[in-house]
Amino acid sequence: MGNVVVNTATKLDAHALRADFPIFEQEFHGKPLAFLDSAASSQKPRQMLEAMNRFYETSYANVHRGVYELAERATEGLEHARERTRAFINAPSTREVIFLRNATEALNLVAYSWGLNNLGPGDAVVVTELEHHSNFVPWQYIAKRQGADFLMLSIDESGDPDLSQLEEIARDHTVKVVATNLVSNSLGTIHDLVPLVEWAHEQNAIFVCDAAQAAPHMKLDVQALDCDFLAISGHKMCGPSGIGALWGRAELLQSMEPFLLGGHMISSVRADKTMWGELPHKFEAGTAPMAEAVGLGAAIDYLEAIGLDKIEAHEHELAAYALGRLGEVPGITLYGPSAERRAGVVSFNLEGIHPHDVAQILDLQGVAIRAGHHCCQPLMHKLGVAATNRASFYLYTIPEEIDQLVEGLYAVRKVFA
Amino acid sequence: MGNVVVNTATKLDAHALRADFPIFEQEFHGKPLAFLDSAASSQKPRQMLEAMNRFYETSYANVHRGVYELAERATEGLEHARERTRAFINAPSTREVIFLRNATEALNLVAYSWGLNNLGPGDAVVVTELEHHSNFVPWQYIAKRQGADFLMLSIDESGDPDLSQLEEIARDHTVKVVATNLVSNSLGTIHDLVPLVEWAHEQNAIFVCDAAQAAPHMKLDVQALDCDFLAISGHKMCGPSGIGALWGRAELLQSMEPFLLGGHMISSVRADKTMWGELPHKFEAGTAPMAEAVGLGAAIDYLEAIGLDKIEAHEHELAAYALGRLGEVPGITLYGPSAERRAGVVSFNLEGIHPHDVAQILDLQGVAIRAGHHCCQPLMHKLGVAATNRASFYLYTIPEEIDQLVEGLYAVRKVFA
Amino acid sequence: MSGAFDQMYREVILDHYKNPRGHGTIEDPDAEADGQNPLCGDEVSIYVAFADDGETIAEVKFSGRGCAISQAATSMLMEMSVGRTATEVATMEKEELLEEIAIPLTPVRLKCAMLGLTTLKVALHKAKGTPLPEGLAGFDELELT
Amino acid sequence: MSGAFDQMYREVILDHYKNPRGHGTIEDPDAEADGQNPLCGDEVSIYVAFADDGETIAEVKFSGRGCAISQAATSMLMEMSVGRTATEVATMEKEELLEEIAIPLTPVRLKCAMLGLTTLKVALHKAKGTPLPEGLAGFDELELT
Ligand SMILES: Cc1ncc(COP(=O)(O)O)c(C=O)c1O
Ligand SMILES: Cc1ncc(COP(=O)(O)O)c(C=O)c1O
Repeated sequence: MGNVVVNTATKLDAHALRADFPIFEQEFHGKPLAFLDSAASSQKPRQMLEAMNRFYETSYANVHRGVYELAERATEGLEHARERTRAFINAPSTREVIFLRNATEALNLVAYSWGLNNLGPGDAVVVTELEHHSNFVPWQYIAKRQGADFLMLSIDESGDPDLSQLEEIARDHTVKVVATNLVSNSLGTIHDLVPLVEWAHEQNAIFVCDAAQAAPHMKLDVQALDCDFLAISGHKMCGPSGIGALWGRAELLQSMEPFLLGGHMISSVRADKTMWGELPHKFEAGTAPMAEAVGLGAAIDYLEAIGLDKIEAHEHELAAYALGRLGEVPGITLYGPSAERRAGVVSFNLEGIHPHDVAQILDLQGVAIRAGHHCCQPLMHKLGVAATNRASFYLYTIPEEIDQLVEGLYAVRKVFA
Repeated sequence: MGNVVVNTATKLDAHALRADFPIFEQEFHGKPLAFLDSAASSQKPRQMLEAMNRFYETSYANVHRGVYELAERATEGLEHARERTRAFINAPSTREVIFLRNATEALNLVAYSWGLNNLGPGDAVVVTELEHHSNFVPWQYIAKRQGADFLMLSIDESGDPDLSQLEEIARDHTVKVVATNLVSNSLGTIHDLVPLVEWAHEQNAIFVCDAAQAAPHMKLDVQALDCDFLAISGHKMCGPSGIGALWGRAELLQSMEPFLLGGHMISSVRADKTMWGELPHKFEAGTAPMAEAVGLGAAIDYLEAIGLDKIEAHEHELAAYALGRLGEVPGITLYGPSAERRAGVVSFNLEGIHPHDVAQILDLQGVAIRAGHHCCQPLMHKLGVAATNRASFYLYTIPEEIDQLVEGLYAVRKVFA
Repeated sequence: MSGAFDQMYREVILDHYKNPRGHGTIEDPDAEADGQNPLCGDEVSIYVAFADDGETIAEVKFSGRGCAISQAATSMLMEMSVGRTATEVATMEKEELLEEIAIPLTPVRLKCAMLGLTTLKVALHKAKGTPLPEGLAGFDELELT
Repeated sequence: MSGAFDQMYREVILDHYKNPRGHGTIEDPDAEADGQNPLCGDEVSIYVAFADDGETIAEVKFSGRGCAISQAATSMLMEMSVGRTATEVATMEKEELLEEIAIPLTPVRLKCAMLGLTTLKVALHKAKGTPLPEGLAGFDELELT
């Protein structure tokens, strides 16, 4: 099973963990489900679902303003989840943790709230060719609206952002924002962000880290990363849909205009004067995704009980195994870095067969993979394809699923032979 | 029990319906729970929770892009919920139904996306003194940002917006937006919007209807209302937290810039050119609140199986009963209109006793009401108070809870005697 | 199970995919449009030349890439459109094409199958100046440069 | 149950509520601030006059409305602050006031109890030009006119 040596005593047991996930109790097309699309969204453990149900059944009310006990319990549930999220990313304070719908909304919050008030002509926003649309289009849009330049760092042969472009960029522009992902959802690359973060801070630019794909798979530490903002999505890390979080440095958040406005985010409202509330409430207008936050907290408990280091090791192991097995399939092109540098994501193409057709025929064999541009059209453009196939893994993924994928690919080839 | 005569054969049986709500299975401070804060957020029926669990356990995957069966099922779940929501508000097309976190986000979407591109100096946005902060502060903020005027229609003695101000407003301004609620969350008033909608359209202004408090309690019909946008929140109508919807006329939505940007809302992305997707996707960036949408759909099924006419009649009956019983309490001031003109919301104050203290002492007797400004500070200002007590009812509310409230108020008076 | 593959990837689909009819471009076409499938990034361009009556479709070609379903459907559409009037094709019911394709399609794959027809309709409506029907309008959405 | 009321609304709380100490205003105060409890809309204004040393709190008054908990806590705070230095009071631990109040408080009611102290601290920090500690900064947030 590949050549990654891990102490078996500390390895996670994916076969055992699968029992926590009700989704695996059914068959698809008469076969067990090989779910290889966790990078799009993860499946949910019972423990997380139960935490949400318990909240709804015993502790539900609108939060923060109620004096009665149910409201106090609900508030405690939400704020406990905030503390769990803070600890998960090692943020200095819960005041800096803002609950939103997903990473996309978190990135938009920064683009709008910071960008609309700090970007202008002559300024530049720098992203990479590897960005997910959610860390690309908001910057493109707000930069354009403000008359600032939107620059894309192209990637080199090895798929990494080509840093040799930085010098010229710094010469010609006032760089105000550098925004990149920590783990690529298309290639699986785990980036070394240190040089870019240092460069950004030399330029007095803010560094925005899209950690949507990193959070499920590795220990995050906003202080060690030294970023200014960081975005995550709950649904990719065993949490429910409808919840994500933005972390930002308190000084920055404090000095920013709010984004969404309305109930809860104010300290007082009059027709002629309105005052914003304290952090984090200033950025949380309207009724919060309360049960979803509780679910995210429970998901974090679940992941931490297993251990993020073990999850990461498990994924490296699966990536190595998958790269090996897929490499045997005739006509395959594999994209991305070596197994040690990647999270559990493997993108590939079969010569002459469109990914939609590959995925369709795999589905008929109980294998679920993603086929498409993975919200990375600039990267697809660079690779010279419209789409790729992508198999992605998580803590519950077992090597048998990868075997099922490889077998399935032979069947695909037969159809198109 | 009041003098509202209803055919018993068609009345809803709140005592029986309570069994659908797990929250009522516990006691608080040794008493059964009198939950009189449904206007802030409603409790959840088992049927809705089960629908979400079923979705997570059998049909979960990221939506829209997946070719495999789980993704197809998840997409069907989301889109079925959209169709249920469309039918609930009688919208012409599902293309016009956008899923968001809550009514607040829906109102912000219109303020930003329409307002940032259509408001300028000389233009005016008109709201009423009765608005919830969520239909007040976004307009105040965007109007200010664009140099437009923000005007507040004050209310008259009877608590209705004073329409005699309209003529002068029309003379002095180009009115671009009129934004009001359909049901007031503070006074419970069910407004007759016809004159304001007609006036707005005479001015060529858009009419934005905040139906967050109306949706739980009465049949909505966007075509009969003749509004241009309408916002609702799932959590107030037996649905989960984390989901709301905006309805807008297709022509308007089509001509608007998008709001949140990122994954899913595009049709193609390049560094130099990005094209938006089709409706409703153009306004739904990032991974959707899928399970929450499914929950909202199930909540709509639940409400419609009971019948919104019956729910409304039940609330009028409770409001009449509550106004009668509360009126007996010495030192009480009741705010708002007569029972026939109000949804199940009763705001009041006890002379010399702050609402926080009232609510606190009620809590110790198992009675949950809200004390505060109800996100309506401009209205509180007009009433000359910082806060009121508010008891609010829903389909599961029984007269015994109102009795428990009234008894509780006598105990409050005793403490402060 | 291989029965399921056979149903969806039946011989005629694979044949059209491997030997698409009407693949190519037309210089100075009378009608033309580009379409994208936002789900997978596939793109198709369609070119139409009218006969002298300015209404009958004399020639129609497509270029671009796509999955077997979209390529085969577009290829079949090319054959179905030649000799018919612009109005007829611009209002063609999708069922007519689906009958020709004659395979079971899930909603996502339906988008693949419809890419060519939608794009052809947009081309014809634009050429004739007729308004785009609901659901097609998205294809010439706002741009940002 | 009436035991629970008695615990929270004990005699001394009700006495301070009904007869608040230090209720009023100071003309030309040396330090001054307004505070809001965003949860219920309560507002309090606090006024301080220093002794000749410019440091000792000679007089402190409050105006505004609020619930029994916030009014009683502020009233007690007035008594506790007179004669102490601005620095001492600006860095007073909230526990000191809580011991004086001596009733069980839920997190929401804690906000009520702390409104006066927070506002007084803001007044003192502003007068002394010392930076507001974390969590107080929100009180002079951005305004929009
Ligand atoms: C009339 C009204 N409008 C808007 C809102 C805001 O709803 P939400 O907090 O769900 O966004 C509410 C609920 O508090 C309301 O009652
Ligand atoms: C790298 C990356 N960034 C951002 C996102 C957006 O996440 P969401 O759709 O949850 O907002 C994703 C997920 O698709 C992602 O993989």
